[in-house]
Amino acid sequence: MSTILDPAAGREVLQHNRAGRGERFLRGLRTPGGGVFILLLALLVAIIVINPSFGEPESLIRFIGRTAPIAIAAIGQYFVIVSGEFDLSMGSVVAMQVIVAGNLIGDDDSKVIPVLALMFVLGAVIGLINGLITTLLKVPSFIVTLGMMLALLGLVLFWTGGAAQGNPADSFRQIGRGGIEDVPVLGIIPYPVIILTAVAVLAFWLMRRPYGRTLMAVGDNDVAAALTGARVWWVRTRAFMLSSLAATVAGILLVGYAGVHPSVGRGYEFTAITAVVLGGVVLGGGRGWVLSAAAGAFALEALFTLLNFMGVASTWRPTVQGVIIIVAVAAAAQSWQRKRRGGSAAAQSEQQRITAAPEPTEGTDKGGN
Amino acid sequence: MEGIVSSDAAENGQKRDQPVLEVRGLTKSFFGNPVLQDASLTLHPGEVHGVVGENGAGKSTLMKILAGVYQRDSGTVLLRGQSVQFSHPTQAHEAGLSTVFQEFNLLPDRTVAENIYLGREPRKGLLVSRAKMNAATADLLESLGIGSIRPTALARSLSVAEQQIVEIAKAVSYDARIISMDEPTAALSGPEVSLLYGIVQRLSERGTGILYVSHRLREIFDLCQTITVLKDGRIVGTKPAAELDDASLVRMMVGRPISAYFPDKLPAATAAESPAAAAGETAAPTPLLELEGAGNDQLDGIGLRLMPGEIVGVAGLQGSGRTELLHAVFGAAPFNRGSMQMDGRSARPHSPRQAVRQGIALITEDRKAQGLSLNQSLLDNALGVVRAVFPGRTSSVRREVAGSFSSLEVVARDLDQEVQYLSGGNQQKIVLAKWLAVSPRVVLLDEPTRGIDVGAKVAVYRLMRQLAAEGKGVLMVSSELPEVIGMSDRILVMRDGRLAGELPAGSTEEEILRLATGARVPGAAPEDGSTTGGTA
Amino acid sequence: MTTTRSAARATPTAQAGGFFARLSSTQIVYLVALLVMIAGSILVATTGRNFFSPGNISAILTGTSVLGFIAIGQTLVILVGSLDLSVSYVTSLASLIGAGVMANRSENVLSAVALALGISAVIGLANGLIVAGLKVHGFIATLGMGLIISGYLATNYKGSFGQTPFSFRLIGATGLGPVPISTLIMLGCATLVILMLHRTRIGHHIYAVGGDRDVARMSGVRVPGAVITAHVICSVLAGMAGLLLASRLGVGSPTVGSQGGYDLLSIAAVVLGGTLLAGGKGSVVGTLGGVLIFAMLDNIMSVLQINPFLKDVVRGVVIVVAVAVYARRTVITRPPRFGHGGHQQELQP
Amino acid sequence: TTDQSISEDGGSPAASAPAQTEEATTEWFDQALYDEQFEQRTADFEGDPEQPWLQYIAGDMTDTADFAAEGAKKVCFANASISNPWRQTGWITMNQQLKVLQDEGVISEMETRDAQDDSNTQIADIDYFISEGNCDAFVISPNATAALTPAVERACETGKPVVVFDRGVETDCATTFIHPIGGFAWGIDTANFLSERLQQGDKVVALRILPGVDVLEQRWAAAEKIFEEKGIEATDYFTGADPTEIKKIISDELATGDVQGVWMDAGDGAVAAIEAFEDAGKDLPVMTGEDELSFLRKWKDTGIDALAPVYSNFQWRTPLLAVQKIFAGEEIPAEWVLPQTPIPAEELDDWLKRNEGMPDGHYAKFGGEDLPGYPEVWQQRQIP
Ligand SMILES: Nc1ncnc2c1ncn2[C@@H]1O[C@H](COP(=O)(O)OP(=O)(O)OP(=O)(O)O)[C@@H](O)[C@H]1O
Ligand SMILES: Nc1ncnc2c1ncn2[C@@H]1O[C@H](COP(=O)(O)OP(=O)(O)OP(=O)(O)O)[C@@H](O)[C@H]1O
Ligand SMILES: [Mg+2]
Ligand SMILES: [Mg+2]
Repeated sequence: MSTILDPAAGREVLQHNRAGRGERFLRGLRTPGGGVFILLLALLVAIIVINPSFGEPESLIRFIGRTAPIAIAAIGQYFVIVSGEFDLSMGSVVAMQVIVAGNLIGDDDSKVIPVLALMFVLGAVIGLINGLITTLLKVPSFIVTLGMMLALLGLVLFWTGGAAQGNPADSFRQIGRGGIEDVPVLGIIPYPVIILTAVAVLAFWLMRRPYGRTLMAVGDNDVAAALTGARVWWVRTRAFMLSSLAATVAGILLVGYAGVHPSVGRGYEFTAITAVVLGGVVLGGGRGWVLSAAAGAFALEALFTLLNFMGVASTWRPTVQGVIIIVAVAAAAQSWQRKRRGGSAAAQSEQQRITAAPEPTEGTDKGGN
Repeated sequence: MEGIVSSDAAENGQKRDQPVLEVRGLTKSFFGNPVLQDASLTLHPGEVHGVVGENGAGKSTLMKILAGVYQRDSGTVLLRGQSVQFSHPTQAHEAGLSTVFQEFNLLPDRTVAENIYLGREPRKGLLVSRAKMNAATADLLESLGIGSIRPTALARSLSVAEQQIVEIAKAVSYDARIISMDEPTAALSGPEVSLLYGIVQRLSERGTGILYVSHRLREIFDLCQTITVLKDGRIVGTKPAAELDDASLVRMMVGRPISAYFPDKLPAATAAESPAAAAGETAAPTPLLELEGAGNDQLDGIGLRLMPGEIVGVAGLQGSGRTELLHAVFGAAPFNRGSMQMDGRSARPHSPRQAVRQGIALITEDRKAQGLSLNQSLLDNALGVVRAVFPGRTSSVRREVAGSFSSLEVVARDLDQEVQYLSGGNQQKIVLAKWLAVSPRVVLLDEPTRGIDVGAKVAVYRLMRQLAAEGKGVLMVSSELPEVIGMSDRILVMRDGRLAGELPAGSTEEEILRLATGARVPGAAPEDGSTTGGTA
Repeated sequence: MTTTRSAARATPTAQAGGFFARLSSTQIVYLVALLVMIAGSILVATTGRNFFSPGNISAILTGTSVLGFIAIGQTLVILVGSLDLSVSYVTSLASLIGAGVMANRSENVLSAVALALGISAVIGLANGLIVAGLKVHGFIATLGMGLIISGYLATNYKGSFGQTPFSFRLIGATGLGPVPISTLIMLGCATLVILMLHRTRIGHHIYAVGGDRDVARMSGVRVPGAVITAHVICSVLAGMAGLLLASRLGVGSPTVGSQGGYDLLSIAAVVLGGTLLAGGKGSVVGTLGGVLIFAMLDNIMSVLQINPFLKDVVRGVVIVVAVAVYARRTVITRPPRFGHGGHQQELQP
Repeated sequence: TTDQSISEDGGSPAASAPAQTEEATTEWFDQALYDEQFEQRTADFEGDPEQPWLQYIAGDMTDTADFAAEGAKKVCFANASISNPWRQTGWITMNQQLKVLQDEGVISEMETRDAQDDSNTQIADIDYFISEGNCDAFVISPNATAALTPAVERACETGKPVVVFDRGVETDCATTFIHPIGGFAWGIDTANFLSERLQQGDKVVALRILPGVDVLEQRWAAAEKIFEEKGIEATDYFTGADPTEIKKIISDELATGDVQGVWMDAGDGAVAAIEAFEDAGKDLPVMTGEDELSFLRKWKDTGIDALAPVYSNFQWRTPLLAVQKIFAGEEIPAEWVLPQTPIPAEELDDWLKRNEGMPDGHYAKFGGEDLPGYPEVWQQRQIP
């Protein structure tokens, strides 16, 4: 049904029927996806209290830089989880890319670009395979990506005899290791920070695009999405590709950060899933914000740093991590549930008729994402 | 076994005048939002007590509180004079109250017997006795007149109607003194409904008190002795059925008179826009949609024509293939033989996406499972189709969403509310809005008013008329015969995967049923759908 | 979330042709196992060995027992709609407690077994309470629990610990002919679990809760009870696996569970055995088939001296391919009315 | 599985594991063993220094006359795993050694089972060899000390020669047990090196791999004791050999204060550790790594003050050579202690030159220069 409104008026009507920006922001903060930002803030404050030098801009920016790979991986994993699936092959993809870089680039600067291109192609292809087997052959993604995780790592180790040839050219490693130097205040802006920012902006943008919203709808109810004409198989497959590509970017940064070693990336899938879930994203799909997933990764890293500074024996680290994720997810589950039951006042407050009367309102529209 | 026979009919007989259930001042809010306020009702043994009201009036909430699914905030519930409060459905069952829930289903991968005895499997010693369970189930089904269902059949192998009947059998099997049924016929048609009538009557004769919730007023009048009307969580009144008629009941429910159930046809003001009309008056208009000899593994020999500006109703029994037909046209379960044309051009969509691109819309029969992303906002749901199929148009459609909601009279907090918090009627409006956003030319409606209240129904009818007036084609499947008769320009009747025949507007329910059940009707077209499906 | 009446009906109808379509998934699992066995006996014969020699059969069956215990428990947890990623740590912990308490004295065996299984049960209880009570997804709850235990293990146990007495070690080292005692115990547990699933109320409830939590709840099933029971039994079986390992190794070890990779492998075996990852449908018998397939595969690859890295590749590929075989052919919901074979209903993407 | 489990190079004399394992073995320090290994570092080794893999410290010898036999024999090798670069390098060397012995007609074939780091699998592997393998000799690289003891005993009971190498077991039934000096020696060499160069109160960060592996624990037990005596402040971390983890740990340490020394369990994460200093703009530390080429190269590039302790990778050749001697009836050491000499700065260039073209994960003292296939097989890391 077409309405008689001109575009400008339509926009205003839309505004009129939505809460103000501030209120929507506050509402967001009350969800688990918002809560993770508060958790992150609290952890950072705790770290700075214990070790004030961490609060210096340079330390902070370096912290962001070194967390970038796992945050990017979490963003990639987010796409898959929000569409209702799992990607367990992420760690193997990281390891594969690290070794590909180590073995193919070598000391030859001229190979950097072609090998980078190859790495992205490889990443995309792995995601494509994961996605197609999941969607077309209807194998649960948990199993598909578990198989991929075993097979990929096995192949890479077989191919390389378990060890990399050597470190790739410095120009390549700079991506993960270097930065823009001599910046006032910060001292340095590591490239990973820039890349993370770009990835985050891209992901944020993508989730507000039709593709992102359709992905969310698919995760929420794939039957309904299929019956609205969405190509569910392709929407999901692209999520797997995004995940593998994110793992590729993480791998590139890690080569720079840490050098080449087959154990780089080990356990990344579980860390990324943990981060995503810590960010309030619901396993099973259809709920959660992409930036919260990244924030979840930061919260996790901050937690580890805090434990290091507190001098907690590193063997206890997994225990603390385990407790934190259970508590965080339990809290999130209670919160979603309270809302489902009509809990938070916001969910049920005054119902009204959606009106078409344009009324001047301030602010521009802002998506939930 | 625990059959349906109440152990002590005599005792019940004596106490017929004493209420089995008394609800006093029941109040329930969902975190500050009152859903039931001071609701009271009384149920006597053997009484069939109708509970009616608009969507969201609180009927299901009432049933769920009685069943122990929700906890009340205040008020008392007296069961045979004793105050009770159930915290779990089991306690209600033990106290002799069982419920057929509105949103309730069987476990598809378990057998009929396992489903019926779930939670109280008969045991021999410590172990569950399948033999006992199956025998008891067979007896139960037999006594309800549905002995054709095997106790060991998997639930998923049953027809829709059979599944529904099994659910009712399950409620009956608790040997309850009170059974509440929340829209038990929503998925039933003709013969199954009469089967249910039989069951209800038998239970009532045995002294079981029955709370009966339905949006189908005819059933209410057929079955109930007393009717309680709920509106916005409050009891509007309780009256003997004899003192009420359709009009007065609707007035009580809605609080305002509904002038006409089925709005009149609108003048085809915009019909000139249809391609056929534009081509000139001389040529016969091209059908929007035309099928010939189309079929797949559920359908055969389907031939039909849908002209611009036409509303065609599709009637048939449960499982006759009406939904399959719409899904086939929509490419969700595509035809694999025969021809399908749109605007005279061959077009057989192989996926919903292709269908949407060709201008077809499908409003599915099951909103929650197939129509909505419940965790997403109104806005996101309304933009679902555009985003998935025509992403380029998103921003312009986005500006029109509010207007579209407003003309559909959607009620919600705001556009960012998640649709799971809306009542059924409003949810259906969201589904309609998301399809209207892409201006389809052929609109397939599957049970468009299932489970929604009178007010929302009228809105849907008006919308159908408006679509027709705009020159669109509407194909509507419905199990509510008055609706089919009241809205359709022509009526197609399906039976067993084929078109059984076609009837003109104004045909009677008897004529439709005769075609649907296979009894020969003089003058009706022969059974082979391919020769009869076309327009008159 | 509530299911509406027709939701369950919207499942797709997929049909593979004739014979294959009529097999239950358990039958397919064993068909696959048979194929692996035939392929295996041929391949093994090419190296001049006999696949069916007592030593080899004993090797294969030994390979089934530890994973078998864990996979049986995992089946229950998956059937009820959850997951257990903590099993490998429970296994390690039980081996340490068992061997530690036994301390090489046969008179301690009973108390050691009781304590190890008791603590495993408590962990399962905690898992169950977190999943059912706090509504935390089983994946996260048990991942977290696994991390918690692993931290405890790493902090408190440096290397192997304790010692099992000779009498207890016999369990892991002897057999009836080519059939190891441990396999018999595992099969005994499997029988008990099968009996529980099919002949007790709680078993029926486990299926019901996995099939549809709300339906089960509304029918009067105590959902938390079923979830907790499944988790407790799963952990206890993981504890049994730990004790078996303590018996075979003679000591307890903080890494023996994670070395085996039993968490993911057991899930793979369950799914390979035809159980739906989403729960509600599947069988222990199928799982045993899945475990057997893995064990035969490992055996064949070892006999052929396949490069260990390639072994993982083969495992990965087999998991996916085998599951694809029957994932594609979902249960037929409705027989076709017209024609044969027919099309695929693409309702569910 | 992708889990790295107990792995890394390891080996401990049978005697090292406390005989009674009823107590939690939280204390790894063993004065007697420490003293013994302290001595062995400077002991005289029998045999040709050009062939360190055949050298040994004089001691009890096993008479193998009973095993003397003609013709090519079948060897069955139960390997713990090849899940880290050290084991991979050794495995390649072992296979090239096998080729030589096959050509010489000493060994007909070697059947290998790889337990992929799982003790239970390795027990089953050994049992399989016993019942199905038709083995003339067993070579076993145990995955764990105590856990593999019963299985090794069963192998001994067959009456065939049994050669155990790398990690030990708690029985001396084996014909010989081959290993480099051991973890305490490593700890002594490295900690002494660092203490000599650092001052009291200086800080050393110890980057360890995993808890609970005896040889690794002994390295640290010795080092920790020495640091304590010398008043050097040492903090240890478990890193799982993940360079990312290593870099983070060092970065955090540098954020809290200066670090003067780095002590490592193994060399393959050393590069990340050095780079953390570079990135933070701090003075490079005094450091000990391992003879893995990635570390040697980084050492060379940065010119730091470092030492590369060695856990002699050439020990992978010795078991097959021992089998050769056994079937020849020659007596061999009951406990075959191989030399374990760290690479000091003076020798760095020499070792780098000898290993030119080898991948980063290669070990300088792999000892296979005289074997067929050198250098391609190691350069391309052809793993059978
Ligand atoms: N679990 C819940 N949490 C929050 N609100 C709820 C919940 N269940 C119902 N409601 C709200 O309570 C009101 C009454 O709902 P109820 O389901 O009882 O209506 P009904 O009369 O059965 O309607 P229908 O005819 O559509 O079935 C509605 O506004 C609904 O949105
Ligand atoms: N026995 C069954 N098992 C599973 N699904 C079924 C069964 N019967 C019908 N369905 C599904 O339910 C929907 C309705 O089926 P069908 O076309 O047979 O009935 P209909 O005449 O449209 O009746 P309804 O009034 O329920 O829409 C379709 O999606 C169909 O696939
Ligand atoms: Mg209702
Ligand atoms: Mg239908």
